[in-house]
Order: sequence, then C-alpha cells, then structure tokens
Amino acid sequence: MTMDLSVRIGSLELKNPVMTASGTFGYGEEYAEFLDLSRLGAVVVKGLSLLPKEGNPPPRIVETASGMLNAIGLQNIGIQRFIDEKIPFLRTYDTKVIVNFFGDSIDEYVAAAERLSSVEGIHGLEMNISCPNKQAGWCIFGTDPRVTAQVVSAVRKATPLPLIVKLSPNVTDISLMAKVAEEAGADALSVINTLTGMVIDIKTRKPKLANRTGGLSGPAIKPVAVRMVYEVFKAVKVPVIGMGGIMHPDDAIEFLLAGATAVAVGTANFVNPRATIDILDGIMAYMKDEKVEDINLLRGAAHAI
Amino acid sequence: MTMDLSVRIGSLELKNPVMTASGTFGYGEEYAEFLDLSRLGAVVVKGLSLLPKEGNPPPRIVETASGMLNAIGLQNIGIQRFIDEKIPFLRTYDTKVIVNFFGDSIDEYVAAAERLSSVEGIHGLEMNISCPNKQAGWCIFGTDPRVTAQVVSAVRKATPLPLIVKLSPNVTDISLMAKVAEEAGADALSVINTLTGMVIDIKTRKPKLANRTGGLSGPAIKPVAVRMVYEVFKAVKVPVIGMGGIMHPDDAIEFLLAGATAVAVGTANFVNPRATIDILDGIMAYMKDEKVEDINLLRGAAHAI
Amino acid sequence: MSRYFKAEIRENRPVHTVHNLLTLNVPLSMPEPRPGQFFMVEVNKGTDPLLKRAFSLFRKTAQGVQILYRIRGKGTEILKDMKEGSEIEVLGPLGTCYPLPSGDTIPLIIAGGIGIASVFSLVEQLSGRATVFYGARTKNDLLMHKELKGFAKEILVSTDDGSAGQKGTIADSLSAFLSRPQSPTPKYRIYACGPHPLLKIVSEIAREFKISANISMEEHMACGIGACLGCVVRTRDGYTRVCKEGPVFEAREIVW
Amino acid sequence: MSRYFKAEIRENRPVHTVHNLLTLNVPLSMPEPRPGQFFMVEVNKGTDPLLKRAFSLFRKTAQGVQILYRIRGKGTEILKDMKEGSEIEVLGPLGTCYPLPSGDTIPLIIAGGIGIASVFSLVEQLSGRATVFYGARTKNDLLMHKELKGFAKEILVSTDDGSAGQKGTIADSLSAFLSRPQSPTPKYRIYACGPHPLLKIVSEIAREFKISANISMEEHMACGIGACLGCVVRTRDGYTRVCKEGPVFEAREIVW
Ligand SMILES: Cc1cc2nc3c(=O)[nH]c(=O)nc-3n(C[C@H](O)[C@H](O)[C@H](O)COP(=O)(O)OP(=O)(O)OC[C@H]3O[C@@H](n4cnc5c(N)ncnc54)[C@H](O)[C@@H]3O)c2cc1C
Ligand SMILES: Cc1cc2nc3c(=O)[nH]c(=O)nc-3n(C[C@H](O)[C@H](O)[C@H](O)COP(=O)(O)OP(=O)(O)OC[C@H]3O[C@@H](n4cnc5c(N)ncnc54)[C@H](O)[C@@H]3O)c2cc1C
Ligand SMILES: Cc1cc2nc3c(=O)[nH]c(=O)nc-3n(C[C@H](O)[C@H](O)[C@H](O)COP(=O)(O)O)c2cc1C
Ligand SMILES: Cc1cc2nc3c(=O)[nH]c(=O)nc-3n(C[C@H](O)[C@H](O)[C@H](O)COP(=O)(O)O)c2cc1C
Ligand code: FES
Ligand code: FES
Repeated sequence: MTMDLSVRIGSLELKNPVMTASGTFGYGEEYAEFLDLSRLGAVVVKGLSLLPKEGNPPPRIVETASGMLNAIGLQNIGIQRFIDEKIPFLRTYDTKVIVNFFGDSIDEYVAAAERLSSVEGIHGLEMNISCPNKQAGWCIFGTDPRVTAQVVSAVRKATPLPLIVKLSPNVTDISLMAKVAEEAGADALSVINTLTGMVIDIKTRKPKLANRTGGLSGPAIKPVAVRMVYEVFKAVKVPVIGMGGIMHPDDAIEFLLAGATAVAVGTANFVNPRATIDILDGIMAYMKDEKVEDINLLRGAAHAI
Repeated sequence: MTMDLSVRIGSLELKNPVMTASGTFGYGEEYAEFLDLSRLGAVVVKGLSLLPKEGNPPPRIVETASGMLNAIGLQNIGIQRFIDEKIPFLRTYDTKVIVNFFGDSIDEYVAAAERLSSVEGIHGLEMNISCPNKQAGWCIFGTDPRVTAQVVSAVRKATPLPLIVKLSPNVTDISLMAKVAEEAGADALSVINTLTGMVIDIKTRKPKLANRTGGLSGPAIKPVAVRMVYEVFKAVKVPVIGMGGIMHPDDAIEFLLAGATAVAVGTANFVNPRATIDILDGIMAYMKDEKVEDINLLRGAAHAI
Repeated sequence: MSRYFKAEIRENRPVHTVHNLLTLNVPLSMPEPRPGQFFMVEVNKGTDPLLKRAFSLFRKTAQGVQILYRIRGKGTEILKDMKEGSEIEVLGPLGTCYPLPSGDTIPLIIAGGIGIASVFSLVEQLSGRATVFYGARTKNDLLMHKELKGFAKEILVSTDDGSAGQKGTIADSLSAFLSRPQSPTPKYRIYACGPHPLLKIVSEIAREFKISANISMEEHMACGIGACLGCVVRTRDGYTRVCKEGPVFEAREIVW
Repeated sequence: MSRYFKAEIRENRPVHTVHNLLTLNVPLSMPEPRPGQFFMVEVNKGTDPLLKRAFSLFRKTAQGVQILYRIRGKGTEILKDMKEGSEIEVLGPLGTCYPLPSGDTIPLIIAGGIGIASVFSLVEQLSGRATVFYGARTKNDLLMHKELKGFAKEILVSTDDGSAGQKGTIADSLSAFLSRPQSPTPKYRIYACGPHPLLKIVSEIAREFKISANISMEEHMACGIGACLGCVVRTRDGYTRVCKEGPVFEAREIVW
C-alpha cells in the first residue's frame, strides 16, 4: 500500500503531519542526538522575541496529575542570536523550520516578524498571542478579540511567510477567536496553548511556582484540546494544528479526526525524547491497519454523523 | 488543642467546610451506607429542575488521564419527587442540605427557586448556570455576563434562602463572572464546574460520548480550579466554595489556602465512597500538626506575599 | 461499611492467553454475593486510570470471591501485574442478581465470550439443571469449559470458526434448540450475558418463543452505586441505571 | 541514541529506613558516566506521575549504574516497589561533572544528607586523597558510611544531635578545619552537594578562604537535556540550566 502523509499548512507543504510544540523542543539541537530531525514534518522552535528575555525566577515547573505547570516566562536568546547560532544547524536538516515568536506590543510583534521574514531557512512563523500586552495595560493579546484582530492584521502585513496564529484556550469562545484570527489573515491556527493553573504548597502555604500561576500541559488537558480543535475546525476554513497532551499515536489520530491537519507534540518530548518519531511511526501503522492511503482523509472524520 | 472547623456561607453556618459536589453524591441516600452524613458540613444534591429530565443517551461517561468526562445531561427526578421522596430521609441527618438546581429559561429558574424555598429541610440553594439557555438561543447562562446578571438577579428576588451561584470555568475571565454574580445578589460562589472536553474513538472515528462533548472533572482539572478560586477570592467579598479534583485532604487544604471558605468533593466519591470523611479527618490532622485552631485562619493564606 | 473494604489478592493467575482469574480474600462482614452481581475493583493507586472497574462475580469459593477478567485496556493491564498479597479496595456486591427459576422450569443459560464470568455461578448454583449455550470465537477462546461441565446439565458450544461445537452463533443454536418439535413444550427461562448484539437477538428470540428472559447489561460506570447516573441504558421507564436497577434486567424492559 | 535506553533493574533494595539502592543494567553503548552527572529515570508507566526523576550517579560498578535514592514523594514511592527484572527508560548520563583536582591539591568533599549520592563516586575516584565532611541529622541517617571509609582519606562526621561525630553542621566543621593554623597553607579544592542553605554557606566559606569550590545544584526538571528551560538557577550570566550548564557549577557563579 502506498501512503501519502504530506499535508499543507497554507503554502507550506510538510512531508508528514508531526511537528514539535514550541518551548518543548528547544531550538531543535537538544534533540538531534535522539532522533533524525529530517523525519519530522516541521520543527517549531522555542518562542523568540526581538531582544533576549530573561524569563521568570525558579521554581518554574511543577508536576500535576497527568500534567505539569510551567512558568518559564518566555526566556529566549533573542532573534539575532537565534539566526546566528541556531539556524545554520537547523538548515542542515530536511525539515521545515517554523519560528514561534511574540512581543510585548504590536510594534514588537511586527518588528520580530519583519526581522524573521528575510532569513533563509525559516519556512513559517507561529505567533504566540498568549502573552501580556503592555500597550493595552496588561491584557492578553489572545483573549480580547479586538486586540487579537489588530495584532494579527499588523503582523500579516509585515511578513510574506506562512503565518500560524496560536490560540489561547483560556477563553469563553475559541471559535470566535479562531474566526477573528482567520479574518485578520492567519494561514493556519495552532490549538491549543496551555491552560492557566496554580499549585499551592500546603507546608509553605505559598504557590509552588515563583510566578504563582503557570501553564498546564500534558495528558490532563487533552480532552479540552480535542474539543477545541473540533470546534475550531467547524468555525474556520484554514488548517488547524492540534496539540495538547499528545503522548501516543492514538492521541495524535484523535486530533486529526477532530479536524487537525497536523499535530504538535509538546510535553511528551520530556517524557520520551523520541516521542515525535514514535508518534509518526504509530500513525503510519494505523493508516496501514485501517487502509487509509492519504492522511488527509482522516481529517475531521469525527464530524460525520 | 481545641479546633474550630465551622465556616459561614452567607447566613448558613456549616459545622465544617467539607461538602459534596452536586451530581456526584446522588441525593445523599446512595452514600448513607458508607458514611455518617451527619459528619458533613453540607450535602449538595444532584441538580434538579422543576420537571423531571431524561438526560442524554449513553455512553455518558468516559475516562481520561487523571479525570473523566460526563454528559449525564442533567437527568433528574424533578423537584416535586425530590421533596416527597428524598427530603424526608435527608432531614433525619444533622447536616445542611443544599439543593443544586437549574432551568432552561429564567422563568424556570425562578419557578424552581420559589418552589424550593418553602420546603423544610432545605437550607440553601446552589444555582447551576452552566446549562443551555433556550430563551437566548442556546447560549449558556454562565458565560455571557449580561445573561448571568439577569438570571441571578431574578432568582435572588425569588428566594430568601442562601443563594450560591456555581460558576463555569469555560470563560475568559472568571473574576468578571464572579463579580457579576456577586452584584446580582449571590451569597456565595461555587468554583468550578466542569471544563468542556471531548474524546474520540479512533476505531469508530466518532466521539465516545453520545452527546459528543462532556464535562471534565477529577485531578486533571485541579490546577485550573485552584487558580480560579485564587482569582475569584481576590475579586469578590462573598465566600467561595472550592472544587475540582479534590481527592485527598492536601487538595482540600490547597483550595482553602487559595481562598475557599469551604470545599466540595466530587469525582473522588466515585473512587472512594468515604472520600469526604477521609478529607475531613485529614484536614483536622493538618490543623493539629500545624497548630491552626480556627480553620478560617487558613483561608486565602497563599495570597500573602 | 461492609460493602466497601480492602481485599487481599490471594491469587491472580492467567487462565488463558488474555484472561486472568483473580481471587480476593474478602471480609466476613461482606454480604453474600449472588449470581449476576458485580464488584467495583481498584486497579491502581495513582490517578491514571482514575476509576474502579466493574467485574462480575465469577464464583465465591472457600478461598474468597473470584473474578474472571479479560486483559483489554489500561485498567486490566495494570490489574494483571498486581501481586499476590497486595491489598486493593473493593466495593460490592452490587446490583441485581439473576432471579432463580421455579422448580418446574428449565433454565437456558446463554454465555457469549467473557459473559461466562457473569453466569458461571448461576450454572453452579442450579447444579445440574441448566442447559448452557456457550459461544466463543474459537475453541481456544472457551474459558472454564471443563469446570463448567461439572455443573451444567448440558453444554451446547458454538464457535465462529467451528473449531469446537457448532459453527455459528449461540443465538442460532438457541433458536434451533427452541424450534425442535416438542410436546408438551417445556417451561423455559432464559439467562444471558454477552455482547450487546447477542443480548438483543436473544431478547428477540425470547419474545418470539414467549419465554421470560433475564439479561445482564454493561455500560461505562463511575460510581457503581447509583449516584452518578453515568451507566444508564434505555428501558421502558426511560434511562435506567445498570449498576442499581441492573445489571440483570428483564429482557422485555430494554428498549434497544 | 546511546543516552536514551531501557535499563533492566538488577537490584532495588533498601539500604536504610527510607533509602533504596537501585542497580541498573545499562547498555554498553552508554557513555561512561562521571562523578557529578545524573540520570533521568522513569518511575512508572501511566501518566501520573508524568515526568522522569533526576538521580545522581551514585556509583558505576561491574553490576551497572547505581543510584541511591530517598523515598520522599509520589515518584520514589512507586520506584521503590519496582521489581528486579523489570525494565525502565533512562536518559543519561547528563550534565556537568566535578572537575578533578590537580595533583598537589587536597580535595575537601562536603556531603549533606542525600548529597552523599552525588559525591560518593568522586571520593571513590580520588581513592584515598579526599577529606570528607559528612553531615546528617542523626547517626542513623548516615548512609553508606562504611563503604565511604574504604575510599576517603578521612571522614569528619557531624550530626544535628551529636549522635555521631561533631554536634552541629558540616559547615561549622569545615570552617573549623580551615581555620586551624597551618603553614604553609595547603592548596584545597571544595566539592559540595546537599541542601541549598548548606551550599550557600559552603560557598561563603570558600570565598572567605579563597578556595575554588564546585557545588551541585538541584532544581525541578522536566526534560533533563536543556530543552524546557525549567530547571534554571540564577548565575552571573542570568538564569542558567541546571541540567546542562550544571548540575555542578563553580560556586562563585551562583547568585544566591
Ligand atoms: C456490570 C459489569 C460487569 C463486568 N464484568 C466483567 C467481567 O466479569 N470480566 C471482565 O473482563 N470485564 C467485565 N466488565 C468490563 C470491565 O468493567 C472493564 O470495562 C473492562 O475490563 C475493560 O477495562 P480496562 O480498564 O481494561 O479498559 P480501559 O480501556 O482502560 O477502560 C476505559 C474505561 O472504559 C470502561 N469500559 C471499557 N469497556 C467497557 C465495557 N465493555 N463496559 C463497560 N465499561 C467499559 C472502563 O470501565 C473504563 O472506565 C464488566 C462491566 C460491567 C459494567
Ligand atoms: C540533578 C539532580 C540530582 C538528584 N539526585 C538525587 C539522588 O541521587 N537521590 C535522590 O534521592 N534524589 C535526587 N534528586 C531529587 C529527585 O530528582 C526527586 O526530586 C526526589 O526523589 C523526589 O521525587 P519524588 O517523585 O519522590 O517526589 P514528588 O513529590 O513526586 O516530586 C514531585 C516533583 O517535584 C520534583 N522535585 C521534588 N523535590 C525536588 C527536589 N528537591 N529537587 C528537584 N526536583 C524535585 C520531582 O522531580 C517531581 O517532578 C536529584 C535531583 C536533581 C535535580
Ligand atoms: C515548558 C514549556 C514551554 C513552552 N513554551 C512555549 C512558547 O515559548 N511558546 C508557545 O507558543 N508555547 C509554548 N508552550 C506551549 C506548548 O507549545 C503547547 O502548546 C502546550 O504545552 C500544549 O501541548 P502539550 O500538552 O503537548 O505540551 C510551552 C509549553 C511547555 C510545557
Ligand atoms: C457525573 C457528574 C455529574 C455532575 N452533575 C452536576 C450537576 O447536576 N450540577 C452541577 O452543578 N454540577 C454537576 N457536576 C459538577 C460537579 O459538581 C463539580 O463541580 C465538578 O465535577 C468538579 O469537581 P470534581 O473534580 O471534584 O468532580 C457533575 C459532575 C460529575 C462528575
Ligand atoms: S455507575 Fe454511577 S449510577 Fe451507575
Ligand atoms: S530540565 Fe529542561 S532545561 Fe533543564
């Protein structure tokens, strides 16, 4: 049986739908010893900003039931160092490189997108809009539809690269946010970022994370993520990249059936550095068992009545 | 050491902060063989509507990582049968009986609250606003602040009983919803109801629940619930009842430290029918170890800097 | 509290490629379990998996309560590795039981696959009276066949591939059995446990031949004690709990 | 893939009330671990707990890699019940190691509590050269003391209650040791692992006496390989990863 695993994210063609989730795969090189990066559909790197960012004080991580909270605080080396130090390495692999980025203001988003757009070896951009918006008095770019529309439109004008907008799940109506991002020019949507959570230490009577709250990821959030992908798929025409708690091939397939065109593997990389490859192999085994010749036939199948 | 465990929920005094979460403890009688109901701070019964409700087709339940989805569909015997058949039994116990209720329209909410207000043996009402609103075209009472304000105000006028409003976590800003409910006359807030989720069967390629989506409960959601209690505590003056994934005494204490006045035990009852009592005993052991004489001293302690 | 207890694992051994027999040392205060009833059994300590699993009473012996289970998913995978001597939490016996047939009635007992776990103790209790229709995919999938022989009047085996007994389903075999010309027609009562499609056909056959039938239903469960309303099936009274009003129902009550 | 492998549990036995020694059969392709490095070890199959746990290399023997762990929370509770013969996933060796002292330098090795796990193999490798300051709460909490004696030049024990060695902390004992009038003052190098407050005091003492010190830091970890940025401590260069630039740092680099 011949099998077609390739999928399209806007103008970007991926050899298969397995990507890495930003912030869980470093800049790619950390995992190169454990797997062949060229087998991946795409590598999405840790979120970058124009200038380096120090991040939050530790502890930054706390485990929860079937999940973890992180409050890294978007620590990163900045776009320039990324271009100088990391891109040359990534260019030696036959995979698509997608750069996740963010800013504290619309101007910063635009400047970052512009800077990233002229670099050879960057194939697409993923905008993280789950970050505080300093201009609008610390609301979040990803939760107020008007602000979302503004920032996405501005970035859209600033880059010719395929633009993925990564949605925050901490909203009342994810379909609305998806439609807003689509209308503002997103070529694809990543669903979902982490859910905001907190753990308190009953001995010290203080939150365990220095930042108090953090983002919940891992298997615990998978049912919420699948539901959101399902809703977003109904609401928009652009492709959806599904993520949230994907540990095994079955989880990835659930997202495809819910409507995802591709999937991203996050927290699972920490548990099993070869998780992406195991998931890719498992998807292929499923397609063989189920006699599915083209992966695109699985997309949204759970919507049939 | 003498220990004071009593807490106040509006005008209601509970002998201790341990309650049951609606829908997870039946009408109380199902658990009477396993524990002494008189030891509980309060029993919150399965959600009732004016008329009996059939609920959703099965499967109604599916397990997830450290949690479960349910789509019971609010099946219940209706208020009249509850009063006739269940209240006489509950009245034989020395505990507070709180009736969780809902309606498909504001009129139904009001009628239900009125009917429940004149019954001896009912000490308080808990409004479930996470249900579809037929009048306003199937939006949800609990996610649109204007609709929430309307329905809570209407019910407030209809009952002299302590009124608890149970908030949905599926919102962008839980503090806003909390403030709206407080202003509309709530005496207390229950935080949180279930998160909406979905599980897809990769063999049948269909959602596992007949209703497609269901409510996520259990340890998986605890970090989100603790965070929301923490936020709501900052936003309002009325007492907060914390719930979401409480399995052990430590979990309950986390909620108290986050700002809860009382806690409700839900999914844990399914795993351990004596969970409420084990949690109560564990809270007392903690207070003894930590030399806390009055449980109210723990409330919100995690907010100190 | 006699229906909620810690039980020591006396034995947890394979009886087949993917089936284990679990023997639990239960406290004396536990009510006597009856055929058709079930237990909710803890399968692990952490929170994943979270819920207890429902297992039918297979047998009660001097050793304790026995459960026959198929290793199928996450829960049973963990259960099969539990060591003798360790303690697990158990809730039960729960639910309704098979009503015993009157003295002049011939019990016909239908077991499809792992359904044998639920009816075995009924066959045992009816010592020598029951005609058992036992269906499995292949000869190799017939569980506890030898043990069953000691208690049944007769066992009619069907397998999908004909590797033992009749080739075909037990429903066919039941139908053929009832269609034989007999006079006077004896009084029968049917008891059945197995996959839903089988139970449905058996119910239809029972109606056709005007025989009372009790069938044991399965649905996903959370609490096992009637509190969560998670385990309902549709009956003439609307949605009804398998854990409380069932698992054994009158076949005519079920709306398929 | 030689740093990610399945390891068979050779032995997993208690060496103390709440401490176990785990011996893992590791593949030949694994790089040779060096004192101060650590491994990320799978503690269970399900998803709760989710993450691997970091454990220092205790020793590498002909039997394999040894880990000494304290049974403390959920992860180690499950690990302690793992049976010999079962397989677990391991990532490692990871992180930096203790730089060996030059020939004319006297190594002073500070171990607070379970910190002994990290420095034991260093003492072993320095066969007979190291002076070890070993602190514990009580005599009873001194782990592997006998084994240590075989490799150390000298062991100065302190306990909180004076039940063995000096009453007091090892920091006091280190301070007293360095304050003895000596001429000429020998060249020392300090290596330390233990609770953060101890490491902080040791760093201050090292600065005061102008001795180079390497200390092993701990922080909550997710990936163990530098990808998540979860395990940082504050250093002069900003937030720095314990799993990659550490766990062994130059004491003067740390901003307390
Ligand atoms: C009344 C009753 C009696 C039962 N008796 C037996 C028995 O004697 N022997 C036996 O092997 N099995 C029996 N089962 C099925 C058993 O409860 C488990 O569902 C089955 O063993 C699969 O569990 P798992 O943990 O391995 O699978 P998982 O995949 O981990 O199960 C996931 C979830 O789905 C539920 N589930 C999966 N399949 C079913 C099913 N067919 N029916 C109900 N829930 C399901 C599980 O309980 C669990 O909540 C019975 C079920 C019921 C309701
Ligand atoms: C580099 C390094 C080396 C270590 N070496 C050893 C060793 O040789 N022997 C040993 O017994 N322990 C060692 N630890 C601590 C060990 O990783 C576990 O944190 C500890 O055993 C508690 O885990 P638990 O699962 O029992 O507790 P849990 O309460 O289940 O832990 C919950 C979470 O918190 C983390 N955590 C809890 N305490 C700590 C801590 N002090 N530091 C870092 N993370 C923590 C756990 O890793 C886990 O993610 C080391 C830690 C690090 C970072
Ligand atoms: C440690 C960590 C760091 C993350 N950093 C980023 C980031 O920089 N930018 C971003 O858009 N998402 C970030 N995420 C979110 C993930 O990309 C992903 O959306 C989320 O974790 C859900 O997927 P998972 O459950 O598979 O981890 C991070 C997640 C984790 C756990
Ligand atoms: C099976 C089930 C039924 C529920 N029914 C109701 C209900 O009728 N009314 C309501 O307000 N909440 C209902 N809930 C929500 C719980 O009361 C509680 O808010 C939620 O489950 C979170 O707590 P937990 O994680 O401890 O279960 C139900 C939850 C479950 C699991
Ligand atoms: S399993 Fe809860 S009502 Fe039956
Ligand atoms: S544990 Fe992930 S960077 Fe150190």
